[in-house]
Amino acid sequence: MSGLLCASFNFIDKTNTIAPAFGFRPMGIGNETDESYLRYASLPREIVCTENLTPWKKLLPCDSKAGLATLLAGGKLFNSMYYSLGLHFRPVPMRPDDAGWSWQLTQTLTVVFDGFVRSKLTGTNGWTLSSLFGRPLDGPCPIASRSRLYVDITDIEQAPGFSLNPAGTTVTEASGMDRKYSYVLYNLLQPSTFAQVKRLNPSVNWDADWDMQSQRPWLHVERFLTGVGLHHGGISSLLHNRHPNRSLTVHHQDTLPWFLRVYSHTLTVTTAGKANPPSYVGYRPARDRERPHQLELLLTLPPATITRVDIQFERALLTWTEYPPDANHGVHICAAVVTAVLPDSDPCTGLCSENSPVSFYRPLVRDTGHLSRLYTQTLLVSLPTPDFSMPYNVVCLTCTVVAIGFGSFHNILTRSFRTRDPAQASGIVRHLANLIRRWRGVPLL
Amino acid sequence: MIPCIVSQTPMIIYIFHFLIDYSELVFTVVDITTTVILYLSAKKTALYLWEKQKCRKWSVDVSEILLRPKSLHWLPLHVAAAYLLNPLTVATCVARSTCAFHNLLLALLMLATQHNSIMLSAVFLALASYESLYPVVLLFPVILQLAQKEVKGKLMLQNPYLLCFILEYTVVFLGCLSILLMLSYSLLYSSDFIPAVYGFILSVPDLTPNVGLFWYFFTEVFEHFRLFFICIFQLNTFIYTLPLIIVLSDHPQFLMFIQIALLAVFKSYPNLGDVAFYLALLPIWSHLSRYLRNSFLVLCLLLSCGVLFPILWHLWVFSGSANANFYYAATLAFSTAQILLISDYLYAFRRREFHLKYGTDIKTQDGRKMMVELK
Amino acid sequence: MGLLSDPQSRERVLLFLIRHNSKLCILCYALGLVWFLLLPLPPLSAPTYISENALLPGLVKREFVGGPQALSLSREFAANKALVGGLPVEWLNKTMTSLGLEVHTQTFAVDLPFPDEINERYHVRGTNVQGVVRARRAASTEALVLHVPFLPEANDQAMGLALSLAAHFRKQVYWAKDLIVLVTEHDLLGIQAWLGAYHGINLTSLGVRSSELGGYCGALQAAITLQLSSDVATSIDLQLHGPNGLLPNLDLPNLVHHLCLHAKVLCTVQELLPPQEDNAWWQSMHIMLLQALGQASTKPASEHGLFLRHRVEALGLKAINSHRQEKASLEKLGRLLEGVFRSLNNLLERFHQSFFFYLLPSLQSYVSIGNYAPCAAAILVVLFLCAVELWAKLNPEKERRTREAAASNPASIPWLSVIGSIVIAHGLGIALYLGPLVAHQRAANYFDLPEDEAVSLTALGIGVSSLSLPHRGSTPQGWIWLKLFALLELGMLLLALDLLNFPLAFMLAIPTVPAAVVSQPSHKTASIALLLVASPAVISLMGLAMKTELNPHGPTSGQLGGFIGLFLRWLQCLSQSILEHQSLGTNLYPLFTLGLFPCWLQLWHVALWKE
Amino acid sequence: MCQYCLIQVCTSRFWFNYRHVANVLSVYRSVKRLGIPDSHIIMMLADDMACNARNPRPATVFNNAHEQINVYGDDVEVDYRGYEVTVENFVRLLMGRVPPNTPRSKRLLSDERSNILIYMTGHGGDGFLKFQDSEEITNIELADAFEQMWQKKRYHEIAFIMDTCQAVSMYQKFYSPNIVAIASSQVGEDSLSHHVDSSIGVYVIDRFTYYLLEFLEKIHPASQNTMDELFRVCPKRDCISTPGQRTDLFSRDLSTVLITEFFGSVRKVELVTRVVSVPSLRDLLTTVPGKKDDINEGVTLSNVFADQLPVAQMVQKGKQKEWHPPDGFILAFWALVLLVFFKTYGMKHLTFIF
Repeated sequence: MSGLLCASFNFIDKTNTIAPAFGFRPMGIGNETDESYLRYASLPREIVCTENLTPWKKLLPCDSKAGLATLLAGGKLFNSMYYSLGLHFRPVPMRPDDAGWSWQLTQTLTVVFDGFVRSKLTGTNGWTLSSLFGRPLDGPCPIASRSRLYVDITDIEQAPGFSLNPAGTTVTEASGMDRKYSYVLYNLLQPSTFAQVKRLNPSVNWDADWDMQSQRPWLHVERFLTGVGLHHGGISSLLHNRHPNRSLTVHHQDTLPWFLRVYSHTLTVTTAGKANPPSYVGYRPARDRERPHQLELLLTLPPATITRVDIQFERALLTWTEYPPDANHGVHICAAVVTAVLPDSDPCTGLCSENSPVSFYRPLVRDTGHLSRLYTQTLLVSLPTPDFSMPYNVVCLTCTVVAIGFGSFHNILTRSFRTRDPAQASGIVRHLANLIRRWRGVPLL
Repeated sequence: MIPCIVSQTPMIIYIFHFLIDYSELVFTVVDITTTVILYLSAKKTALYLWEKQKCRKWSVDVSEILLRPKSLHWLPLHVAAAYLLNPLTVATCVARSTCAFHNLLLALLMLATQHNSIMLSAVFLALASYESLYPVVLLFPVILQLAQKEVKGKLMLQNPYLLCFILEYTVVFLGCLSILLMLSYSLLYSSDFIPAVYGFILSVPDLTPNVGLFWYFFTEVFEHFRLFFICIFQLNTFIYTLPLIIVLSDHPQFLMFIQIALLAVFKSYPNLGDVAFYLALLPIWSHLSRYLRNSFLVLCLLLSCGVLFPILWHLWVFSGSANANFYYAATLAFSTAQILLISDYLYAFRRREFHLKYGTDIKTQDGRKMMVELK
Repeated sequence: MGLLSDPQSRERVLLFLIRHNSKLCILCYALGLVWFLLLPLPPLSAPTYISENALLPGLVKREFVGGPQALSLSREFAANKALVGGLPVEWLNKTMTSLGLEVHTQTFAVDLPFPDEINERYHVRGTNVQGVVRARRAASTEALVLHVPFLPEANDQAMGLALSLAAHFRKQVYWAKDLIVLVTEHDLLGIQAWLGAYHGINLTSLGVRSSELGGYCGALQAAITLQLSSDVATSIDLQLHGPNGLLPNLDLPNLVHHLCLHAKVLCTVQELLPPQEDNAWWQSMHIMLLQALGQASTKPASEHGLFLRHRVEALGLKAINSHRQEKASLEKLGRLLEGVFRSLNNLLERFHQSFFFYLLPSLQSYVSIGNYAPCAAAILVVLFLCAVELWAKLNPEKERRTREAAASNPASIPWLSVIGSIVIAHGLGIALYLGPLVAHQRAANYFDLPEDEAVSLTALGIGVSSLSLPHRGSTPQGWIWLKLFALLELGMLLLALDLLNFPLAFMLAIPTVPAAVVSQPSHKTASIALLLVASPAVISLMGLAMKTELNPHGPTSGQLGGFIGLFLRWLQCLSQSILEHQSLGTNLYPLFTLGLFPCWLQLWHVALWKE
Repeated sequence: MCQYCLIQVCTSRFWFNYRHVANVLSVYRSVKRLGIPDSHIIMMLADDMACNARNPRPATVFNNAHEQINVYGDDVEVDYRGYEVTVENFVRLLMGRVPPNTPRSKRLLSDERSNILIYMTGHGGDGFLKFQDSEEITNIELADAFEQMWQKKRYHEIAFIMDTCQAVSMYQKFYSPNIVAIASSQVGEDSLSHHVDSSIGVYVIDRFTYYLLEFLEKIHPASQNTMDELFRVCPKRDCISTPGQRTDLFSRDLSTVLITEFFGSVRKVELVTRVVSVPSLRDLLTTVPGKKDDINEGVTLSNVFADQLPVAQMVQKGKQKEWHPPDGFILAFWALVLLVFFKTYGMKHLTFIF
């Protein structure tokens, strides 16, 4: 993998890997997969860049020569607010109602563009494919079996002066009781799509006075450090449940490196000032230089509240070879993962709900609602650092002190007391005196 | 070697399992008990010293350096006060360090030894060394102390009684120890705790700053020398035992004191509680003060270290304006001061012994005052 | 070890010390003073340089063009301020949102222990507004703060400039750290509340009730506090020290100074022009003394100070508009700030390369801790020498005494006799520390005074009354023990202070050390005189006087000149320092009452020792 | 086995060392232009400049202020990056003593027929080169590494190019045959950066590399320029430092050695007469279902998806009792305490203790 994707996966080792008991259940079919083989690790420092995108694209049917993949040029993608590459590998049924199964490789790429700045810079409200990706679409990937472009117009439809051209076939899909997604679909494989236009470049526009305040998703998570100084500290997570009248059950999974000495008795979960004990606490303490702390909580978030999860830690001092090259920058703590089954009425874009046509995850959750997995911010913890230029001095000084101890005890224990006439000066003085006396011919001392 | 967050022995953890809810109370009680026990044992020690002084034959004109009943009478009180009112003790109690228990065990050990009860002393010694390994070296002073009462005949290695007594005592001690270990095994049904506790003490994996010499040294030392230096340092902790036994064989009390003090300096995770403990024992030997050489220097050093520790720690960790070296320097000074103190007491003790034998002012033939020096 | 083990040489050294003790003391003391006076001169003060490579100051093209926008925004802000008659929160919310910032507000409430007459406040209610520019491609693990304190009658332009800068920064893609534009009310209290909420801790003894904060941006790396009340500025004054003499890392002021040179904006410190060739010594000394006094007062120089206490490197920029010719427009200042923030953005590790302890004779040169430590050391040595002498004087005593002690009752074990007075001294210290807070209420009602005066008068009362205690020692030599103890305590105190806040330590040491050394029952008058000079009250009074003398603007209007005015201001400062200790955690008052006062009282006892 | 290998190392992290990455990438680009495939290039970048958040032009790295060519390109492959760039990894790479699970792209697959070009840049000193600002490789270590390579027949000829301060000191200790070394600056000299790009706000390239590239731009796979021209690319007036070269270890006469022997690869095409039968894709596919079927016989997977949030289980698991010590222990414990007590003093002596 690390060779394939130019990523430093070889940094994943037992010091940052945990075995979640309930998080990250297998997405594929088959309940019986053994959890004891389940491992989870993440590299918070790793940057995703062109050298990762390139091999990712090479996995596509026709890598970046034709089809949707032609849109994915590094320059534009990495200039966005958020981007994530994904490779998911799982067993799925061959055909529905069929015992046969096969492996499915899903490649996902999520990009969030900054609409605000664009509209500020280009004074217009709206976007075109080329304004986002730098180029329009010309033709599908010939060997693709399904190549479609959806435009989610759920919220924006109501915008005054909303226009989308060229018009595509509109798909509306009711998922859940009160929420209705509507998309505009461009099927690239249909020749009709490219019949009138040479190159497909959908553009969305609306009037300036409409502000893009769409409803915010029900579940929102924030994570931050507390405390000042390099010894004590705390990690707090704020879990907002914005649903007006339905309480959510979420699974909060946290991985903390061993050099943060987390004290599990300091774990507190409070909702609006009142304690809200988690119904399940799975805590596996770390072992120095062997495995990280692992913390799993099952929380119930009352409707329209903010729940706060606090845990305190102390920082340990590492040996000077264990620090990263930029020790004074601090170490990154990987994100906590919050898993929840959200009601379908969750007003997030279709992408994150399994029921949306773009999703390849066929219903994974039996009851109504869809699974959503939130990753919090990574944290930057600054550690107490020794002086890296000191090893020799420290070794010398400490050994000196030990030597002083040893020497003085050696003196006292091995020698014994004698009396001496103070008149006769000691050692070297006497010798000098004798020399002079000999020279003067006076009797020696 | 599996150091975790807690590296206490299963027993103490199990006991805390009950006490954790009212720990403030527990720690205060423990400290007070320790004080009481120290008081009792100091009383006993005073008697012991007094009798010893009576039953020995002194040289002439040593009257001024002899012990006096009055001072001996007030001695236990001083000891108790020195322990209870010592800011270090208070700090330890506030910090709720398990070191308080450790001190309690040591005090009990001393008391038991004073009372010449083999069983109890063995039990407490076992408990102490079960808690933190190092007190094992106290085995010898305890044996010597007990032997003086138990064994008839001179305390020579040729003396068969002595030998078999040593054997007997060691067996009892090891028995207690093994029972303790087995208990903790039956507690967990696993022997993980042995590497977790004693491995943790011996091969210093946790480098969290303390007042000792180990932490910064093993933070900075080069990887390939680590093992070597760990061996050296641990050896250095135990190495003084033999010569001390040889020199102080007929003063087991003092031997024990010196041993405890040395452990407090050279153990791998020292803390202020240990220091407080042996500082509390100093008044017993206040009659040595006459021969202390640089007590004032040591006093100043200890005081300034006491001030510097919190400040440099604050500067390094909280305001971030000083780095680790400052605090490290303070720990160095602190260790040096302690070493000076202990070696001074040892020196003073031997000097006094010498004078007790040969008198205080030794004259030459022509009546000039001879001066005494180590040769 | 040779020295320590060989009895003869030790004797010799000791004898030498005792014989020449007085000379040595004077020598060291003089050495310390002279050294301090020499500090501004070249060999001791090195030219400043930027030691953090990552800052890369002045390489970037400055693109800020929002001058007019800044002006209009500040006008608008002023208008709304007048409209609301306070911090226009809604307006700020609206504007920031329209500029594309992520806005969060925090309401807080503080109750002061007693009404603060100077800023007329008692139960403080306020709101902080915080606008976040999220770094596009960073995971918001670090953040920079641009802090604009809200002042009822000033600082509008700063607000405008900050907002337009934020608008500009919002469009840029090169941010690696989030940028927080922070507007706080009630100067230090507001920022205290915000920082406390952000870090989830409270460093003061006062309970601050504040609402849940949103929009966390990870570790704060640096903060700039902006004060600007005019459309143009002639110079920028750097305000360095925070509470308790904390200083930002030297790289930060250097950076700003460097960029000012780059942008041809005059940059000053302590509001004094950089020293010219002629009598450079006095001018740099002047600057240095002002800084020292500022640090010694343990009062933060501006609102940025509290960041420093939360381990965030911070600097206060105060734009000054005087009668000089070359003026800098808002746009120019904006570009300057843009440069500063881009440099801070380049920073990868936290500030750790350069010095945290230093004195600035001017912005071009600095005195590092290594160079000023000797004065502190020299003066501490005086105390040590004196103590050694006493010890030596005591030693022959001690043996005789132990013999007696054995004979007579234990109470006359020498050092037991003085414990009484030691305990009394410290007890009085504590009383002086707690008294004003406990008793001011009653005193105010009884004498019907304004409460803060009541506070300071109570303190004064307790202090003075404590002088009239019985100074009766049972033993003739007791005073030596007492003095020894006092000397050691004073030494430890000064040692500690030297590390925490050198200027304060030095200013305390200069008067107290000679007093401490001299004070003896044998020559009473001299010691009493010196002790009076060295009494905490007089020291602080002198400090205040010095400050007003050196103040570049001269005594500000509305203050009475002369001694009466000074005294009244001193009373004010007394109550202020108690208040600040309570609300901001500055430690001048506890230091004086719990540390210095007991020492001084013991010395006082020594001086008036009677058989 | 590659005939032409290329190792490029940039050893300095932090944003303000942008220029070092630019150096490496521009050399990388020009040699790729001369036909060395990515699989033969091993690139070590100590820090990510292109996607560094401080970079105003994301996913691009430019080597001059006019920003014509993005040397980062769209298909760059970085083999060692970030914290992976350590002295140990570098030396292991040279000697081929990599851990067995190392992917091919991170190995130096060379033999005694391959010419290796090594280009290093970073912050150097007299006799060492800093890696990551935290550790150094000394010239002696480097020389020994080359010697081992020679002994293990891992190269035919090496061209070693170094652009650091005091770079000459790095090759002075070499003693293995067939090495030609070029360095940007003499001992005691700094090798300076060329110019600033004020819109990015950093120095974008070092002088020596800048002129080296100017020279390489003129080269094309068939051009006949020889190595000795390489020594003249950067006279003292251009790069303020004086470049040094070392040829005594090199057996051939440099004026006869083509640049392209190191900087390019001319592939020799070999014609075969016999017909090679490649199994068609369809055959491969048809084999798959068979395999799939016996999988199905082997494991029978219930055709349902796992419950993603097994709340019930978790709650039930959360309810389990807390740990309790075995009763045997408690009994033994108290029994022992009592025993010890009565063994030493029976009831009658209770007073004796106090």
